[in-house]
Amino acid sequence: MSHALPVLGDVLERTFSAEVQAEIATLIKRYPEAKATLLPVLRIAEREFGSVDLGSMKLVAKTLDLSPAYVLGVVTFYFHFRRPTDGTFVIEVCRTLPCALRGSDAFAEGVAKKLGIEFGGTTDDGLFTIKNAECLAACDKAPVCHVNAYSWECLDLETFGKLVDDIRANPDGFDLTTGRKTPYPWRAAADPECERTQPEGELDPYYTAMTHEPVLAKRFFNDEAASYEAYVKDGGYVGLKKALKLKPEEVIQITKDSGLRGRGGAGFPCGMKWGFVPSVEKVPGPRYLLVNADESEPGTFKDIRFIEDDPHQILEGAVIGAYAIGSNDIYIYIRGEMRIGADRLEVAIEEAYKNGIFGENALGFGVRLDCTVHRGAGAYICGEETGLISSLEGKRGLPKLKPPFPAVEGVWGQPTIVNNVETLANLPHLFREGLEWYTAIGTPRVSKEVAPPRGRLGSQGPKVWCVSGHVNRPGVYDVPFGVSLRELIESDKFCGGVWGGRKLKGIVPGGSSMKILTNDEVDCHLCYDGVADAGSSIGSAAIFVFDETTCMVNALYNVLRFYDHESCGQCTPCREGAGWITKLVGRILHGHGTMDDLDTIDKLSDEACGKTICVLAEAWSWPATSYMHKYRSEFETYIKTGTSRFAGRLYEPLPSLSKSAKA
Amino acid sequence: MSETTTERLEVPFTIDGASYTALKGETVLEAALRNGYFIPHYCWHPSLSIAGNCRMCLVHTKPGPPKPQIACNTVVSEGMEVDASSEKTLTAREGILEFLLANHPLDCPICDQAGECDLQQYSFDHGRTTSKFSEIKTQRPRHDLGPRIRFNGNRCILCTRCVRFCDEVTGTGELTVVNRSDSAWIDVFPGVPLDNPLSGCTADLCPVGALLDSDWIHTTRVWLLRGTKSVCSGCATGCNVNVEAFDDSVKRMTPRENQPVNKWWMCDEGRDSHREATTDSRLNVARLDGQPVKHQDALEAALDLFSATPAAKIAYLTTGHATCEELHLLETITDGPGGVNYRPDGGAFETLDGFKLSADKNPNRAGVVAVLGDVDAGERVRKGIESGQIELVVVCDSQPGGANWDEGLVEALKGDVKAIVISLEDTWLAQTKQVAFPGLHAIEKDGTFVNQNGRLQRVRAAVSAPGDTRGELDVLQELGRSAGHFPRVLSAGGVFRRLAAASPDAFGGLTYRGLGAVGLPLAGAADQTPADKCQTYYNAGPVSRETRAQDEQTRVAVHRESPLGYGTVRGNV
Amino acid sequence: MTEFVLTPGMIGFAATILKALFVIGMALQIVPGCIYFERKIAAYVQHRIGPNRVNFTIGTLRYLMPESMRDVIPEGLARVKLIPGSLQPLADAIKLAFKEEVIPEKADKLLYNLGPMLTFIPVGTALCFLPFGATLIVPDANLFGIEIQRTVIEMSVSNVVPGMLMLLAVSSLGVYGIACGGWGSGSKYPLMAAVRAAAQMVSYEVPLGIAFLIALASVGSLDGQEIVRNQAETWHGFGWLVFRQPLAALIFLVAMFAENNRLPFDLPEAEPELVGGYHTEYTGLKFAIFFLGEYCAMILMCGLFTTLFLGGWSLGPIEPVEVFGSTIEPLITAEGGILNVLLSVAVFTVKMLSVLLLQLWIRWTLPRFRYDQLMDLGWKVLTPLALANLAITAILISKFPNFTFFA
Amino acid sequence: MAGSHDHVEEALPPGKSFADRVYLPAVMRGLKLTVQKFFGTVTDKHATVQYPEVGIYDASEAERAIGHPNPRYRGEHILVKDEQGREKCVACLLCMAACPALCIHIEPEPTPPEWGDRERRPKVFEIDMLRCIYCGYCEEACPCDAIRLTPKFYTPTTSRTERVYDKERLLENNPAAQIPQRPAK
Repeated sequence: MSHALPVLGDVLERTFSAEVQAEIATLIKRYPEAKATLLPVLRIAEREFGSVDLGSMKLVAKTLDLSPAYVLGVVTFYFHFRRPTDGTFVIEVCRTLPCALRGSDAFAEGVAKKLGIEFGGTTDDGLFTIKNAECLAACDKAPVCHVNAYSWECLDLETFGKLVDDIRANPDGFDLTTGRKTPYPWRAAADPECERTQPEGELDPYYTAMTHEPVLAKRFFNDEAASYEAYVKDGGYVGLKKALKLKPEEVIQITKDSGLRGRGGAGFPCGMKWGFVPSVEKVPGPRYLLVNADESEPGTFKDIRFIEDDPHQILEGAVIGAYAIGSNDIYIYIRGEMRIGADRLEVAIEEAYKNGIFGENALGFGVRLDCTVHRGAGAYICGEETGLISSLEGKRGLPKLKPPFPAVEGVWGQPTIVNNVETLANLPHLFREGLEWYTAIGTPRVSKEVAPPRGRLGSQGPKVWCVSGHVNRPGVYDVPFGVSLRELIESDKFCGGVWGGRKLKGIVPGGSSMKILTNDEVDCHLCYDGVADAGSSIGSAAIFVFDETTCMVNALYNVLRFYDHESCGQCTPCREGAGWITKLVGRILHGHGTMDDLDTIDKLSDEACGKTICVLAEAWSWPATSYMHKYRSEFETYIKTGTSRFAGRLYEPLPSLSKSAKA
Repeated sequence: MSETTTERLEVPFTIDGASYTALKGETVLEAALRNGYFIPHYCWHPSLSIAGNCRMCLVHTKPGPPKPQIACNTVVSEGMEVDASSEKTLTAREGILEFLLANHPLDCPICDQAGECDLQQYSFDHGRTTSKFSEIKTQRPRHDLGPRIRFNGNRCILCTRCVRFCDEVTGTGELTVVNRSDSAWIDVFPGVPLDNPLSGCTADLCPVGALLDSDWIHTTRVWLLRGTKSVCSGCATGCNVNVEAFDDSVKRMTPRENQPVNKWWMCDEGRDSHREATTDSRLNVARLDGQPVKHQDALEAALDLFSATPAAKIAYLTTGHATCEELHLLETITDGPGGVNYRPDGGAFETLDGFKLSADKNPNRAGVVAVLGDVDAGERVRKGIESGQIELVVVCDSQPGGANWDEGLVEALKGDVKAIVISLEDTWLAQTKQVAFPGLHAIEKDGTFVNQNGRLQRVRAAVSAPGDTRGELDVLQELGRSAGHFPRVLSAGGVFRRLAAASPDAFGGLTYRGLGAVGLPLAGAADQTPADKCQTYYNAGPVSRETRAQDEQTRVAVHRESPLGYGTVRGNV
Repeated sequence: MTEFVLTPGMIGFAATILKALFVIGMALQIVPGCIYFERKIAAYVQHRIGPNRVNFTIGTLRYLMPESMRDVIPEGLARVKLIPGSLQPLADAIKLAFKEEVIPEKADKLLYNLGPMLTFIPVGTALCFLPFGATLIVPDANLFGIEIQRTVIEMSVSNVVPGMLMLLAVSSLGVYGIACGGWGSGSKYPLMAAVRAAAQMVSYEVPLGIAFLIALASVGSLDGQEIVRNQAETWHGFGWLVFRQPLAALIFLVAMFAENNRLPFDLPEAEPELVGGYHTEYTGLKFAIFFLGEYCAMILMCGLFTTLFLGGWSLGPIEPVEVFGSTIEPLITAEGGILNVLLSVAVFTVKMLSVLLLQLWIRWTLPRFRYDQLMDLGWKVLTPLALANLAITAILISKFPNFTFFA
Repeated sequence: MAGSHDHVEEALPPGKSFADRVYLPAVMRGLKLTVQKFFGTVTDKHATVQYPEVGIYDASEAERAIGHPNPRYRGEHILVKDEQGREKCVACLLCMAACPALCIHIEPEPTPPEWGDRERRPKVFEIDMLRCIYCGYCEEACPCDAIRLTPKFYTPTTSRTERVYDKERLLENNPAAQIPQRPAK
């Protein structure tokens, strides 16, 4: 943990060239206020001056008429900007739990050894800098690293060594994009061969409407599918056209009736959220639709597939959403790490502008509709609805107080809807195929009468799952709601079971912030209510699997370290509690734990939960308490003996990964 | 803020079963504080935006979610039941305090905030006796943020009051939070220090000892300070201040709330204004023909001089630093013309919330106009001296640094004309003229000032004057008494009563005692806010500072007055 | 040449002045000694050393010698102290005399100043009625041409016939001084002490007076000399009332302690409760006078006890003549002779000092009573006992007027 | 109430025999005891030490087990030093606040920058030993264990100013440094 200001260089006198100033001026026009362009302008400064140092901050502050201290505060909040000390090639190695489960720790050690530097350091020749990265959204292809934001996946030390050597041999002309691999194309969809028979005599509501046809992920892993033409050919923008024939209220009503729930994590019904936007009479002024493409929950890598492989699907959904809430501006907030994704989105938006979907006379309606991609800069908390809004406004990505809720007073004080990428990707299918088709997929709601929060809203529509960790075939699976979690993991049709024939120890069903399910609990059905009944939550549908050799103390420390690093530092309980609990578990990990510490974990979590602005406190206290309670004996043994069965390692590596993988 | 709500409907609600009323749109915290129910809080301040990050003001509300809500951001609804002291609320509060103290160093002994630290106070009131925290505390930097403010990162609880103050009140934005999670702290951009005219207020706002006024730290402890409610004499704004002294020397000046005058703020210049009273150039002793003499000797000489001269041949000269009472006395005891010298203008500043730091550096310019009416800069006095009509000039110069008289007047005064000088500084007049008495600085005298908006406010003596100084009021009344103007020497209040009777247009209906802590507007003044609207339910400094000030027990304990009235046991403790 | 005649009146007048000086002188001499011994006894009882700093040493004698002879006294010997701490009372007196007089702001000046005087004056007055020696008879003589007429001089400053009654009357005025001082100090502790003292002294005045009465009744005279003679002449010299009326003697002794505010009855000065008692607010000479009055009252009471119950100045069964033998001229040794008188004064002093010693001794032995216990003892024990004793004595006297037990 | 009868009964000596109730035998026993002590002191030895002629740290006195102060005796103060020999005191003024006799006077000042480990120290630290009542509250109030009361008995002085100890003297006020002085033979 660094407790000094990052090295930010000297306050050099800098200026932007005229072209850059013009570029910035165009950029500013895309936002209601200039401050919002802070992150993009910093990106420009990074590009122009090679890094974000104090001099460029001062210049940016002057350009955007902000105080330099403000810019400093924003820059130090985000971790993705290049620092003045960084080398030409910044290698970010993902160390987060799903990657760690597939060997990133050993890989990272090897990287450091290969380059001969510590993490955070730069090689003497100024070529390489290695940094820890938080989840790079390629958990299935772990170990993974980004080289100057270009993703290199399924790495082993050999490949990496070659990469380094290649770069060293040709530092100027090396093509970084070659690292991208798509080794497991079949994982995008459920096996079409798979047949499921309705269990006779049982009225299991979860299985009433199973389908095996991939819907959302149908066009994934196909480089040709991303273009506008390909999308239209595959039936794209038909749903939009159908939706535009309806009134906005009808669009909202259909969405409500569809039972489409937010795919970002909370599972809030999308239509209901839209319905909260007040009428123009009540709150005049623009409305904003924000697309939350800040996929950073460890274990989640579905959104990046939409963004990179099928961006028009998102755009179509976003336009439908914008139409429903009466928005003229769509902002797609994408993670800073997803450089390729952002580029592809830009291309797709460009195509959409050309084809009249966006522009001054969008869709022939005579109204303006603009879409802007806004790159973040490395802060998990910006995936939170209001944190995203803050970040988009050009501030530190601090979640905002609720009330007022964003639907009433969101970005720039105007009604704002923030929708996840996958949520929006559902909309074209909903409006193209119709409500009946849509509601037939997944598990229907049990009763309309029962009110939220336990209101059995049902889990309808297609769904994409991300499975990573100790399974034979990790990847993205388009499987409707209702499949059994155990089946998804163990069936040969899906993930092919725990790797190496080992036993299952536990599954985190919805991203690292969710409670873990033990081997006894994984028979639940994968739908909002089913997982909730099992004692966890679907979250962002990031499922990762622990085999029997996993050390839960290690795993918990990895999770907590992430949340400690990513806490925005705003609310006392989360800021102090995350650090505290991380230090505490770290102490156990180093063999200095006491039995009282386990109670302290409980108390800390209890005291932090429900007392913060956003739910990041829950995000670290849920795993902490669930890991600790469900594997308490393991924690106790660790405290007593000072180490785990595997000498403090996270898990026992397979003798050979390639052998067991059914590639 | 609820102040902007045009509808002032009252909403009934309850806190812990007791019924209160809130104004429409008011938050639970505001309503509770206004009703005198204290809910602990750090980051909320009425003049700043709601940050809601300290989580100290957690309460449970019904209707409301099952988890606790922050009172500072929960608007009171009709019939709302607020639970601010049940077991579960107190447990939540304890938990927050434990988190706050987790990385907070327990260095109260060397922390200058100790004694008026809200974290200390709340820990005492609501905290646990032990902490479960046994890890190594996070270390954060300690450095000067600006010429006046020292930052101690380890003590910071990141309430961001200071950051918001610089953004929302001064609008200068020097401060920011850098980094995130528990390694975040407050900092400035390198090379852009916190140096705005109100930077001292950030130290006042800081509920803990993270931001401290480097001007006075490590000199004494706050519980030894004895505050006097006075008015700053730095400029025509007339900020309400607490002059806090220990061992008969002023250690610091802190703002008091007075909405129409200074809201909760005061400027750095004003904070330093008490140093004018301890300069080496002060006149500490009476002078007779330039030689130091006892006060009584000088007074006898002055009386001889005064009674030997007909009143019509006595002129007076004064400054914009004289109190209304002194001005009135000067006018009463002399029949000749008068002249006033004003300090030149200095820097002005206006905050975004309307606090105006005046360019006019004379605390009582408006008072001069109200008491003396039309008076020039000494032109008539000069003419009188030159024509020989004036034989004696009473010079009452309480301007720090000495009054800067017009050149012509100086030439005239250098002549044979006699003068009785009462001067704060050891000026050439005091050194060369017949009789000179030491004068008082505003922190040493009682009286009234009229600020730029016509608000009459009381100055109170916070420390005793150096040496044998009796002050303007005493000397002028002695002179006046010899001429039969007064039967006896009065206190400042007594003189004010005569002033009010003499100038009913401006001062009619006002009483000295009635001015209270926040003063009253003169007739026809720009600022007509009644006294009860001057103060909100919220004080200027840390909550615990106000608690300390109101704690008579502390006062007695510190000053140890003998119960039989034998006097203070030991003056300097 | 007219012969100068010293009439009995003149001699008596001169003798009275001399006696007064003697009594006061003795009292003032005994007080410092008493203080010294009190401290010394206290120290010794408590295994301490007590005052041992202010004293003469043998080396001091050098200053009386011629310079050449000073070396006679060796250095080691010169350091040897003569009665260690013996000059402490003098040092105390000097200190008290030079101490600043502080009169509290809220004091009643008149009463405050009156207090010490009212304590000392009655005691001084009462001392005048104390018979401290055998009667001196100045025979007719003609010395150096001055004719001396025979004069009988009683060894008490004033020899009024009801002297004992006078003594009793005057000595009880002492409480006024304490009350004045306590009230006049304007402080709560002295006031409480004064109230306590007044109540205590009034209470113990009763058994004291009754015991007194028993003694008087047993002797049948109010004249001090007569009381002493009666004791000396009865039971072959052993007719001291302490033997004849032991209960009355005990009651008197106990009441005496209470009258003098001595331990175990020193409630008016109880330091833990009342700071310093009624003289808390006094300093310097006023305090010294209080102190002096208190000690003089002790001496008075001890003298009174000696007179009433211990046979006064009489030597008991031994006749002074036996002591001196018949070789000495009858003028000197016979009854009324000067040696006889001096011996009797010495005897009286020794007896009185013994009682004084007892007082000091008791002080360092017994703890203080509680106030209710004090009152219980006075009213419920001593007074009834004394009354009973008086009644029995009265009955016996009236039934057997010539019974030798009493006469 | 203290005057209640039961209470009085309870407070009386337990003995109920006539001799007990007359109280005189007990008085006699008491007198006997004091007389014994009196003569015991005259003939044997005193429990006191001829201070300052005889030091209370005198080994021979200690051997005799009398005259040696109890280690819990509250005597003169000492300002404790840290490992580097600097005063531990941080001038928090808490002892000053706790002192019932108002005998402590401290003026804080910032530490030299090279100290690093703390921000303030006392510029002036004075204890007026004549005012001090040796209650030990300062020791209790001190958060840094910087002030302690040693068993050191105070040294007599001939002037009042000598009894006002300044910082240097308090820092060096080591009880072991109180050298015993034997009376000259």
